[in-house]
Amino acid sequence: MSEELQEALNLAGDAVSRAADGTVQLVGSECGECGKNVFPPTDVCPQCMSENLSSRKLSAQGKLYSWSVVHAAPKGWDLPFIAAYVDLPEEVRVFAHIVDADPEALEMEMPVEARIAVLGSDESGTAIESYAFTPVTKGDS
Amino acid sequence: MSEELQEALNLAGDAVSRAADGTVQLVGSECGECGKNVFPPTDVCPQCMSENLSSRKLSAQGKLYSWSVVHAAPKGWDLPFIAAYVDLPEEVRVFAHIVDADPEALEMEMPVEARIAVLGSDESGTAIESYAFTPVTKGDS
Amino acid sequence: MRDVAIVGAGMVPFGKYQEKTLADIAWPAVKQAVEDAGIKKTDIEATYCGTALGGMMSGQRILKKLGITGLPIINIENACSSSSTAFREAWITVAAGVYDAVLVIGVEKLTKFGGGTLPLEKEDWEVSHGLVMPALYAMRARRYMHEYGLTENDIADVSVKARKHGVWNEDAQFRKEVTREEVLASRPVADPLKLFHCCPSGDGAAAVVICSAEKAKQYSAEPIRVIGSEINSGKYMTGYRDMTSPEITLRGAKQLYEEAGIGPEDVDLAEVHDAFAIAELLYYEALGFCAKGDAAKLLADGETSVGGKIPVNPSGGLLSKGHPIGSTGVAQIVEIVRQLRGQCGQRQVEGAKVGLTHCTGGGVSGFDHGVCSINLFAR
Amino acid sequence: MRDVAIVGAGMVPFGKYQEKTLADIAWPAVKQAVEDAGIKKTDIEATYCGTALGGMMSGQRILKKLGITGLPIINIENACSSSSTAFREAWITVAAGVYDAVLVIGVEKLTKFGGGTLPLEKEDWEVSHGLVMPALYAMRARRYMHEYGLTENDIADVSVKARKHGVWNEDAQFRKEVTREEVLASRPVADPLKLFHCCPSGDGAAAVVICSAEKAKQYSAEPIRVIGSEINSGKYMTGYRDMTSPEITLRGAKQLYEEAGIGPEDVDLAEVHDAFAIAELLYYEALGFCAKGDAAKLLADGETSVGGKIPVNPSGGLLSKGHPIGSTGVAQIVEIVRQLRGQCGQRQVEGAKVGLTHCTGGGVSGFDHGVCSINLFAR
Ligand SMILES: [Zn+2]
Ligand SMILES: [Zn+2]
Repeated sequence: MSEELQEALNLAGDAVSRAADGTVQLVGSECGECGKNVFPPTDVCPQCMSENLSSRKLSAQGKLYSWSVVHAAPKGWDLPFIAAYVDLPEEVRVFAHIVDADPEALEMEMPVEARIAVLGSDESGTAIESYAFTPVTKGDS
Repeated sequence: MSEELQEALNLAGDAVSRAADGTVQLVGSECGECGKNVFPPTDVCPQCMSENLSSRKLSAQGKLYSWSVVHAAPKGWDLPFIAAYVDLPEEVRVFAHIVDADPEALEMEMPVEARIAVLGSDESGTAIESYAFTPVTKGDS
Repeated sequence: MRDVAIVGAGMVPFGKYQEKTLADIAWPAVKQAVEDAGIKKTDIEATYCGTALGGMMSGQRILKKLGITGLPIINIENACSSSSTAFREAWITVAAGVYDAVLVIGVEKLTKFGGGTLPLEKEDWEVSHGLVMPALYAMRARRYMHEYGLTENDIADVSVKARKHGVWNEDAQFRKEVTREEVLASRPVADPLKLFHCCPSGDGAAAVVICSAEKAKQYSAEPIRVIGSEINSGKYMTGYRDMTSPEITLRGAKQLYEEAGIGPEDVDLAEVHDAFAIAELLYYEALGFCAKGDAAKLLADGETSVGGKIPVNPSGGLLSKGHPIGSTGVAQIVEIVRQLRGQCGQRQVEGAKVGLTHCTGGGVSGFDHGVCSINLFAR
Repeated sequence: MRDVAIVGAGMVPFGKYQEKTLADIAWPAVKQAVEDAGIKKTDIEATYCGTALGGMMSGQRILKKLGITGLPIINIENACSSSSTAFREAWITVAAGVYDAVLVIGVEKLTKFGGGTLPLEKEDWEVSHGLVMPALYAMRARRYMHEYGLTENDIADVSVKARKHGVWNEDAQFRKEVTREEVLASRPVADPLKLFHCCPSGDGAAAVVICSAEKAKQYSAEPIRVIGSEINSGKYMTGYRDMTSPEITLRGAKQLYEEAGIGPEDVDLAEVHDAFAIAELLYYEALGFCAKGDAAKLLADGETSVGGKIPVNPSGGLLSKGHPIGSTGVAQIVEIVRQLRGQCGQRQVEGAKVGLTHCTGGGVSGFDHGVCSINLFAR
């Protein structure tokens, strides 16, 4: 089918990495001078202004800080969607969609795991995908 | 033909008046307090801040202050067009297109006369019209 | 720095004026402020015009209508705090003795975008991933509910109070009361926030004339003194942060109270940035009107209603008066001026001597807010 | 008012950076200015960011990249004079003693509009009837040609000089000379103006750090003093006016020279707003570098080229350096700072002691220009 052949638009660019085993990790920057971690990747450190930064893969799992089921948003997003902030162990908080989840079953601080998901589509119908998180099911964690 | 039936989009709104004999006059505002004339029409006087303004028909003829043949403009305008400033006797200077004129034959201070002209078309192909001026030919003035 | 006072105030009713230009929406507010001040237009030495999305040189386009030109006209953008920032900049110039009399305008025409949520900056990472302002406030609300036991009823009651106040304000966009049940039954926007938890989109303008306190008496019988003016940007934080605690408002309020030499207990009324109902509760605490976690109780006890200890948003606030974003900061100041003069009829806060305005805005990833401005006024 | 000095300056080469965000275009300029000043970022007390079309809270979006946040960030819009206005506002705060050290940014990303003439405000009457900036300048040119006998060759020679200077400026968008014949043979834009008479569209950023003259020495070995700073809006004129005479520049220059206590004869070099070639000629006269009608002769005699009596736009000017509109005002100041420090290599104006910047902009019906800002600097 043509839909499968059509490549999705990736919103995250080089801010996400997908391993051969399917593991998805967000990619940020780590400052070579002061050690600060930043997401998304940047060319300059917001702590010490150094440009000595390297790519840094972040943990695939984090904890849910808060969320909202969003019913109104600009065109293109699949509605409703779950917007959330996820805290990664590297002292980084990430805004992300929560996918494959029952909103009623979400809990504060629950473990969530990164994956790639389709979040909407552009005007020409091309799928828009990016990183997202999903609750870790028992046995996974 | 459908093109004739389609009504043109009038940019000038109530800033232009067309008499039964075809005479076109620009319409401005005259301040009932201080007598100032303003074009286009306004609800408040820029001289004395009075809101006691009335509609004021301006002279159909004016003098050409300067002009330029414009070759680059946002979509919608028929290119090239002649942009100009025209001085009306009521102490009002008006920006307008000059139509039905050979650019080479234009002269500073030459008399020009108001008319309605099609200046371009919108995205759906509807004609855009407004006031414009044209050189007064000998015998007219 | 010299003492500064407000000598004239004006605004147009907030609403939808799609068929009018920005300049035509705004000039009546400016004329009203200038006439209220009784100042000659040639005595105005500079103008600061706040607008977020009004387009290039909004101030010039407005002021040419009234012929107030040939003076410095400075256009200021700071999202929802655009005109409160403009006020702060104007205040600096008068306090510092650069000018004696300055005009401040707030203006916005949101109907030009044709409705829906406010257009945010697409280059922002979170916006590019779907963050909208209601969702941001909704996540604050959910976390606050989790940590402090706030209920959906509590949040709805903010809207109920706002609408009640708005009924009494001729300049408000909404002038009809709503019940808690109606709020909770309104269309979901970003769970737990419903439509009636969100300020409406619209157009509007407001203006004030300020001058040195020394010269104020020559223009106005009742000049309102500016006893403190503060502005800040948020601190960029890439890591964990407490989203139940608006750091920029907390920091700004602390700084302002110190500068003005008064405390929250001295404030008689406040206009705060209730763009979404949950926000007003967070700001009760951040501005020191109650302790952390006690906001819902303060509201339930009626203390923030007109007639209470510290009426908040007697104008109806953003929820009821409306929020044409660049106009809001100055419109808040107009309300405080009218309250301190005792001109507010049914919504009058009796005996009000000190008023506060609080305006904060902007969705930029990593900031609590991009900007916050707080002012204190006294009669 | 206290004396104020510039202690740090930075800019990025102007050009096309469509793939970069506004913040990523700008932060290197800011970092360069901060490092040039040798100031700790925590010593910066406020930031004024000028942009015309950068979008909401551009300053916050830029400064979070460098972690310069939690301070007042004021975004200023004034069309082509956005960042020169930002500079003026920053100068007021330091001169008045409100702050000791302030950062000023100018930034613009015009490539986001995909080329063509600059998007003007559609609510403006003349714009709604098809006025574009090249046509406005073209009409000034034609009238000036009529009244003073200026020729098309004279106008072309402005571009030739600008391109010659630009070759020597690593930050310029155009670094290739053109001949008079090439200018005249370039594509017609708005008769008599051709493509090479018009500044290019593009992106860019520039920044300076200013502080009180008293504190300047602790940051910079060569602080550049601000000896005058002036801003004005145009006078709204609905009737006849002399379009060969830029009233706002004339009025502003007169006022500034008086305030600074010097005259045009004391100025060693100037960066003026040559958005279109004809403009530079009008400004020679308005700024007092020659008498009315003598601009073409001043240019032809080489007096406004590097090596002449009063070099104008040694940077290449808007015509060659580029004109990302909100960046221009601060970029002009960066050039003057570098010239007064003697850092300009082949384009260095030898022995320069006093420099002037002039930035004016905006197409609003009835104004010569919406805004104009002029500054004087000295070493
Ligand atoms: Zn670092
Ligand atoms: Zn009048």
